[in-house]
Amino acid sequence: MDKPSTRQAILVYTLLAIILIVFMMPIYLIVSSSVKPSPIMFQKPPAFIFPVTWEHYVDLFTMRPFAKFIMNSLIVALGSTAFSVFMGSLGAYAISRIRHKRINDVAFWILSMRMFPPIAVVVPYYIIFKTVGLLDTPLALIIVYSTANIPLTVWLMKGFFDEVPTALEEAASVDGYGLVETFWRITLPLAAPGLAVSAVFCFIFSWNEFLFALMLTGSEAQTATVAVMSFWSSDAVQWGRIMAGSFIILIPGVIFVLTCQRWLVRGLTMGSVK
Amino acid sequence: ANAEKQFEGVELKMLGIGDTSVTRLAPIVGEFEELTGAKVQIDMFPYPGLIDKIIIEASSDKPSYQLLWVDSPWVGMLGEAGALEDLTDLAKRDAEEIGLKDIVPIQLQENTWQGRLLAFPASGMIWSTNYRKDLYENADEMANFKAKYGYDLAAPSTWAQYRDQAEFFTRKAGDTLAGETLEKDFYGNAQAFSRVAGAITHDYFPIMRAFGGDYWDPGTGLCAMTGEAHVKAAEFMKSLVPSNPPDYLGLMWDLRTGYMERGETALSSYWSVRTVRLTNPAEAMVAEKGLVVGYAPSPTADGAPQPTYTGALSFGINSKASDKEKEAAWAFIKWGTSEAMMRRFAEEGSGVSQFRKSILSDPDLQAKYPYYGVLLSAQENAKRRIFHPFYQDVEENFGIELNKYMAGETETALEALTTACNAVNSRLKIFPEEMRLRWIDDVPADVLKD
Amino acid sequence: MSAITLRNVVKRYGAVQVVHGVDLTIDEGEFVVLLGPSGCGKTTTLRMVAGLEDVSEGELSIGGRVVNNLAPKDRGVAMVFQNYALYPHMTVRQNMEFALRPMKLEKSVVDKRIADTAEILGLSPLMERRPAQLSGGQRQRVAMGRAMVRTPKVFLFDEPLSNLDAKLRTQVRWEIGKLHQRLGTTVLYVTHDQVEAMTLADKIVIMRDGYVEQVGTPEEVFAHPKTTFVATFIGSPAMNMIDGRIESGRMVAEGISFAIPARYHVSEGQAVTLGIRPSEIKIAASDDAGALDARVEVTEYLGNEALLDLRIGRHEMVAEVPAADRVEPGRTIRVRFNEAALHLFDAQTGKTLAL
Amino acid sequence: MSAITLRNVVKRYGAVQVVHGVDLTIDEGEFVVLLGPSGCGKTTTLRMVAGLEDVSEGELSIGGRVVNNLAPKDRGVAMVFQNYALYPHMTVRQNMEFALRPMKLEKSVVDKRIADTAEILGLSPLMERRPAQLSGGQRQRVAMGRAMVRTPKVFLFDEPLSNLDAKLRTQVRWEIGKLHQRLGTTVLYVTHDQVEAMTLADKIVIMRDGYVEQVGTPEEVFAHPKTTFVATFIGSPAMNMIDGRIESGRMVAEGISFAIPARYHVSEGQAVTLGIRPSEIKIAASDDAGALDARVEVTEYLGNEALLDLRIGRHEMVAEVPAADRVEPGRTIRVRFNEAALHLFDAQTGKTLAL
Amino acid sequence: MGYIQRRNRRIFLIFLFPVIVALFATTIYPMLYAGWLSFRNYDLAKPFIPRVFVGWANYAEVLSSGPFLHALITTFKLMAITLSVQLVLGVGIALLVTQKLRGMGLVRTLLLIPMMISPVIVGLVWLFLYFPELGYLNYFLSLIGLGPVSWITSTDWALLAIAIADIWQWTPFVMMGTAAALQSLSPEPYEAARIDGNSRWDVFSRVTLPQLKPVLVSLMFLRAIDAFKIYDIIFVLTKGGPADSTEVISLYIYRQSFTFWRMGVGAAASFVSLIIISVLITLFFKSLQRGQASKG
Ligand SMILES: Nc1ncnc2c1ncn2[C@@H]1O[C@H](COP(=O)(O)OP(=O)(O)OP(=O)(O)O)[C@@H](O)[C@H]1O
Ligand SMILES: Nc1ncnc2c1ncn2[C@@H]1O[C@H](COP(=O)(O)OP(=O)(O)OP(=O)(O)O)[C@@H](O)[C@H]1O
Ligand SMILES: [Mg+2]
Ligand SMILES: [Mg+2]
Repeated sequence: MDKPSTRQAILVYTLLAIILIVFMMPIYLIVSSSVKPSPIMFQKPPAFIFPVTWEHYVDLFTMRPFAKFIMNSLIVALGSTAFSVFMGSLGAYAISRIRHKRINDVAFWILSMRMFPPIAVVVPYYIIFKTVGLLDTPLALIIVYSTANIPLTVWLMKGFFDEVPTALEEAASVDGYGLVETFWRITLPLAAPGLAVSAVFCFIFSWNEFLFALMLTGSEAQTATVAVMSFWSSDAVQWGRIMAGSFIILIPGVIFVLTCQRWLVRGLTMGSVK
Repeated sequence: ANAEKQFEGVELKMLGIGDTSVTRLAPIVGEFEELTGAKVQIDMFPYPGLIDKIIIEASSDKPSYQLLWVDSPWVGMLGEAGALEDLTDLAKRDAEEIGLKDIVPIQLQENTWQGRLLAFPASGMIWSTNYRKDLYENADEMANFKAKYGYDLAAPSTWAQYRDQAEFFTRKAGDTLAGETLEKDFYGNAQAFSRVAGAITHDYFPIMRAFGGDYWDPGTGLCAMTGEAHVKAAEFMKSLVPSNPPDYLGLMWDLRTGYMERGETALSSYWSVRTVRLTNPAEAMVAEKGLVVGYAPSPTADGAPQPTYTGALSFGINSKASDKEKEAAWAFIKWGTSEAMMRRFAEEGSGVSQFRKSILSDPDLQAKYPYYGVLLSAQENAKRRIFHPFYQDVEENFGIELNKYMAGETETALEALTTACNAVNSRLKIFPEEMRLRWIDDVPADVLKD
Repeated sequence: MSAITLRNVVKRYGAVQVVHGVDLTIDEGEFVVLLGPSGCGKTTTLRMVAGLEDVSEGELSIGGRVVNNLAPKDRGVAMVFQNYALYPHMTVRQNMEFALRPMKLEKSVVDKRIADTAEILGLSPLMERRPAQLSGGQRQRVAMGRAMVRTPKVFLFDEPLSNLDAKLRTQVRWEIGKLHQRLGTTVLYVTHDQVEAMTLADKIVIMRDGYVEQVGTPEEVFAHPKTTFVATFIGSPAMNMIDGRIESGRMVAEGISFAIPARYHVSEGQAVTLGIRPSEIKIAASDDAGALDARVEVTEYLGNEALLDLRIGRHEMVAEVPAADRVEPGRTIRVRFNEAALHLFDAQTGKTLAL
Repeated sequence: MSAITLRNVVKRYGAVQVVHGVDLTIDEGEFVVLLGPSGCGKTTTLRMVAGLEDVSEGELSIGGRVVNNLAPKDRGVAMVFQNYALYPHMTVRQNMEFALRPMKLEKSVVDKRIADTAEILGLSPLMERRPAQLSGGQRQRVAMGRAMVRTPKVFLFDEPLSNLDAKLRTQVRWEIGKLHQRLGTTVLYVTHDQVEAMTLADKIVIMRDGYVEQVGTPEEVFAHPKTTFVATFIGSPAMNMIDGRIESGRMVAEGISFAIPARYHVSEGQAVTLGIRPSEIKIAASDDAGALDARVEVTEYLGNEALLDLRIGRHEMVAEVPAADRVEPGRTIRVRFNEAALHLFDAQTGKTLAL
Repeated sequence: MGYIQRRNRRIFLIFLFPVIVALFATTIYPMLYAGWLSFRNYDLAKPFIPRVFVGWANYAEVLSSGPFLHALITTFKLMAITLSVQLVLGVGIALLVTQKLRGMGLVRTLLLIPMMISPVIVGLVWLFLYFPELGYLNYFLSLIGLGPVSWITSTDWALLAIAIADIWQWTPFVMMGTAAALQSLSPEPYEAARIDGNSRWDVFSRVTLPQLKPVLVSLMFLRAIDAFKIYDIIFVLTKGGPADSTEVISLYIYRQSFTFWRMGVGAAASFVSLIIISVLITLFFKSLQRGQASKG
């Protein structure tokens, strides 16, 4: 794939400009609506220059303990990410290394945990968490999200582990290292891009999830997504506040994209080529 | 002061919504704690999914929430499930304090199940008609209307008039309206035809009731909405389609009220919880533009006064809460719905939808909120809404079937109504008739008896 | 105590047997090279010694102790892998340190050992680089360094040079040789490159299809190959082979006949294979009576030498001659085989007929 | 019409100049090898000929036509890439077919061409395999086949053998040679392996750091290197080099002195470098008066030959001797340099002093 | 037992076993509960209804019910649209952003943002755009003389509107994976094709695409699993309407379980859909892989 000629470059840039406009328009909408006064929210033609108001953000934080909800989201997302990436890596490593005819069945079973419609298990989870007193705690969400995140991590990480040459592990074992130490000091560090990719996906999923967060939390562990949605009431949708909240919720994702783009891109193919 | 803090140490949590009935209260619960020592925490959730949470909460033995926000039609379901504490005795005991007599009676009836008061109104609703008074008083329009329909243009008192006027005011961009050329289409009316959360049924049921229909067969307790009146009502509703905005199939409550709030429709009937917005320039452009909105009771079939259609957004107490918590919760409800509090909300600004006679009839407030008069008078003769344990089945099935009918996917109204009724009946039939009959019996509220 | 003994060692993968009862003794301090074509089982054998593969049958001992079920880390061996297996996320120093950690030595001892090894291998200026920042030869040396710091009793090498280019290969080969001389450790070295085998080995083990074909010093396997396989495998260009038959005490192949050197035992009429190395085919004077006519088909100039593709009667052979003596393709010359350097094998079994 | 001419061709990447004004003429049908160490600009030069890189300066013509601005597909060249560049998801046949598609030939013609090429390269039984199912040598042949089916005027090869093991390399080298003889196509061939260069080339172009160092036949560059670079680059083991000075008409280096062959032009007191190939250092009789004392430091047995690391006075040198004549390390022998084969270079410029 | 065999066993015990236990522990109760529910007449909202064992009745109802089949078909329709468009668009954009031009890194980064947004918020944003009358989308369309389109309020458009939102969110995922794969392709075959003179289309369809196939299959695999469960976007945008035009499996299950409170029917539908998706996905991808293997 060689360097395009000027004419091709112009074509590429034009197409990309169109694509960017289309793909970024909703994002722009979130940002602009979050600082637009309510009465002109839907004004047409849309005002590109308007008196910027911070009232939606102020409302967001004064009408709800939004800061606390963000913290909850963070705790839940980080907790589930850490647990899932840890567990998922272990499982993926085993599936990558064990040579056994049933290992694919195990892998499929793990993956199928992600295929079950979440709606069907909301009530059982509610009951069990209520029974053990975990309802409305971040731990409940961490557990539930992990059941979806672990399979994803296993799927992604397996590809990465497949790429780590076994010779390195063998070298370590000849040098005097046991199984766990070899995994911890050699294999895992080398699959670091995979960890990053898995972590990003787990985080994003946990951070964004709505259904379980709605059902399994109250004021204590409510997450930011639910809080934002709560501006959708029986008689009105508070667009300004929703957009302000959406923008805040968007930030970690964007930070991740900006910082991990390279790893994400690399990780995804490595993981999925297999 | 110490003696007053009788609920010191009690913690109450309310499973609530992010709605005016709650949001005005949430920031000032500290005042209640000041008074009583009870800590109150209101969790606000989106309306979609809230009932799911309440049911799940109600189905578990150890409550997480002592206070439940209740949309009045849920009362039957929650009541039959035993989820809500009977407030009758408490209300009777504190009748004086809460000004029981001051509350529009239908609002109390609205919150009863089998005569028991299960929730206390925090926002009282009525279905009423809003119209562009400035258009109705425009000389040209009046003359044209008279010429075309043979009677004077005024807020519709019958559905037939409603349709005439809707049809009359439906204009295309470029047409003239009240002497001005329209830049965009103008709609005669804006009705919600969306199936989401049964919105279409909220528009259909008042019409159906006005046409003389009823939900249930009084003999069997089964769904009876396949009669002539029901079909006519559905057909009538469909006849409004041409004067509705083109997106009628997806018009949810807020979208529909939006047309009125922006002054883009001549007529729109809806719940009074949003009527208040028409008086607030910050929320509704119609007020900002200086257009005048008129308020009228919902039309009837024959123009004679007829029972209208009510609703309430209320607070209930989880029946599984401890006695102490229940007492505290009751104290909170009293505090949060007291006349003083409601007046405070009304004076503060847009306020919640009021349900106290003293407030609705207050001349100062009536001046501020011109629709108070209609709200008050309409409720005097009102009849409560559907309150059945299978309320959600009705709303959902009819929502979908009517929506399909309006979309043209179902040929006839009868077919749509029959499908919906059958779906409801298939679930009801397994119950003994005696039980079904009890469910449809609107026993007068105990608290209203002396 | 670092002699290695394999007694009837067998390796099976499922139903497939890839190493068939290998018997081998490696003395302490010996440099043994496992040589053989691709897929013959060299790596498998080495990995069994390292403990990276289980021994299916037979007995493997190191320093007199049976190690069949011992974990690799407990065998006291160090291994240099084909593609180095350096830890890419660690610097050179960390790679070496990592190999020493399990020994739980004092920091000062660790540092000294690493410094010494780095010095020997000329790695001192590279200690803070990562493998990706090193050239192939440098990586090779790091891999050796990582094995050396542990001062193991046994060194195992699996084709350590196969990824290097020719020049580097020569250089690193020298270093390995010198290192062995200096440390005197037992070495088991796998390769399929015979130059490496010849220059490094005290003893060469030639394997073929999971069997040991011949064990001997480089001179032995070069000068006295026990089988046609060894004969053609060792030496480049490969030994010329001619099928023939013993007739009246001479070896006769279509159009050619030779006297049989005394060291061979043949019987009349036996089908034999005759082998002659290209360098033992000499250009003869045109009037040499005992010489043969050979037509030069292709000439390859190599600088010092040249290779001539010859057609002698119906046989195609290669001769290696000094570059100065090379002739144009198409010409016919006379050549003479150095009869003292002839090899004779049984045509059926491929075994040497030497006594 | 497939001669290639480079006239003062320059290649710059941004500010960095990697090819500095190369002048080169390749006659029709000639086999020219670009030889040089890694990074010297061989690939860059080749790619400019192919049209895969723009020429920064100078003129490039093929068959008399300036092609500087011609697209690769219009140059009538075919290229065999270092790692073959086969389409991994296509069978051998599809790989060839794909190369022919742009010609829009009739199906029958395509089939015939492919069958013929496959026949020549011995690929016929492999036509339905994919690259992953082929050995290195087979892949190599497919890559050539893909180039050949197009019957190009010019063949370009970029280190086509560098991924092969020694044995295969020899074999494929032969095939390339034969192929060239058969087709008579112009070939430009890049390598850093001198054996390939020596055996294949009609003409060798030795490059260094983006400059052409010498152009000549294999014999010329081996026997008459124009610079010390060429002298040490060609030949293995490398030529021994000694720094010295001209004193009284002789070349003197610490402890050694030689007469200067007549073909060199020197001036008194000039600093010179003397070169002698390892094979030109011969073991002399112990009573040979003109010989030098040499201590054998290391001996490497190679089968036919052996390499001796010698210390002669303060000089370290390598000698290549017949294996039979090898001596144990540690012994001191006497050696004699073949004075006729001495090379003399100016110590400053590194240029030969030959007239 | 040899050391390596022991080691294998230890890998299982130390690495796989805890994961299996953890997943089992966290899912077994909900799964069993859902399984138990699926054989029961269980109305969560109406405890007075006897919660009796009904055998396979719930499954029978699900499998014979028009709405379920309708939802299944709608789900597949939606999957077909979204997956195919995401594939085409994702690959197309990937081809653009992997050109060797300035600023491509930034473009790639920007294009990834939609993927990071919560699906409910994606729903909200698109609701904002699709709004009848209010929405900006129709306004923009009117600028170029199109529309208005009743995006989420007409049975003709609603499913497409859902699809567009989903495509907007997940095309970046396909784009990202494809771009990475493109960059890892070795450049030589392309140079060979340039010398041979193959046309761009030839090179793309016969060289690039086949090599991308494994990656694309894998990306589509992940997408298919999630697309089958699509819920949030529809929950926000249309709740299954208008009429039943966007009623997918998840919404059917939701309605059964949380509107009609027929938890048993909802659970049965969940298991039916789990079986359908896992069978279909395995069959589809196995056949793809087999296709590849048989050629290989
Ligand atoms: N895990 C395995 N399962 C089945 N057969 C195997 C396995 N590993 C190796 N083999 C087979 O065992 C034989 C010997 O393999 P080994 O790796 O020891 O060869 P080698 O002599 O090292 O070859 P090379 O020079 O190519 O490295 C080969 O035929 C190989 O195919
Ligand atoms: N795109 C580029 N940008 C900058 N420098 C480059 C580029 N490509 C090659 N070079 C430099 O140009 C010089 C010549 O490179 P070239 O690939 O022609 O070497 P080569 O002789 O083929 O070497 P090798 O034997 O390693 O293949 C090298 O120093 C290399 O670093
Ligand atoms: Mg091997
Ligand atoms: Mg190169």
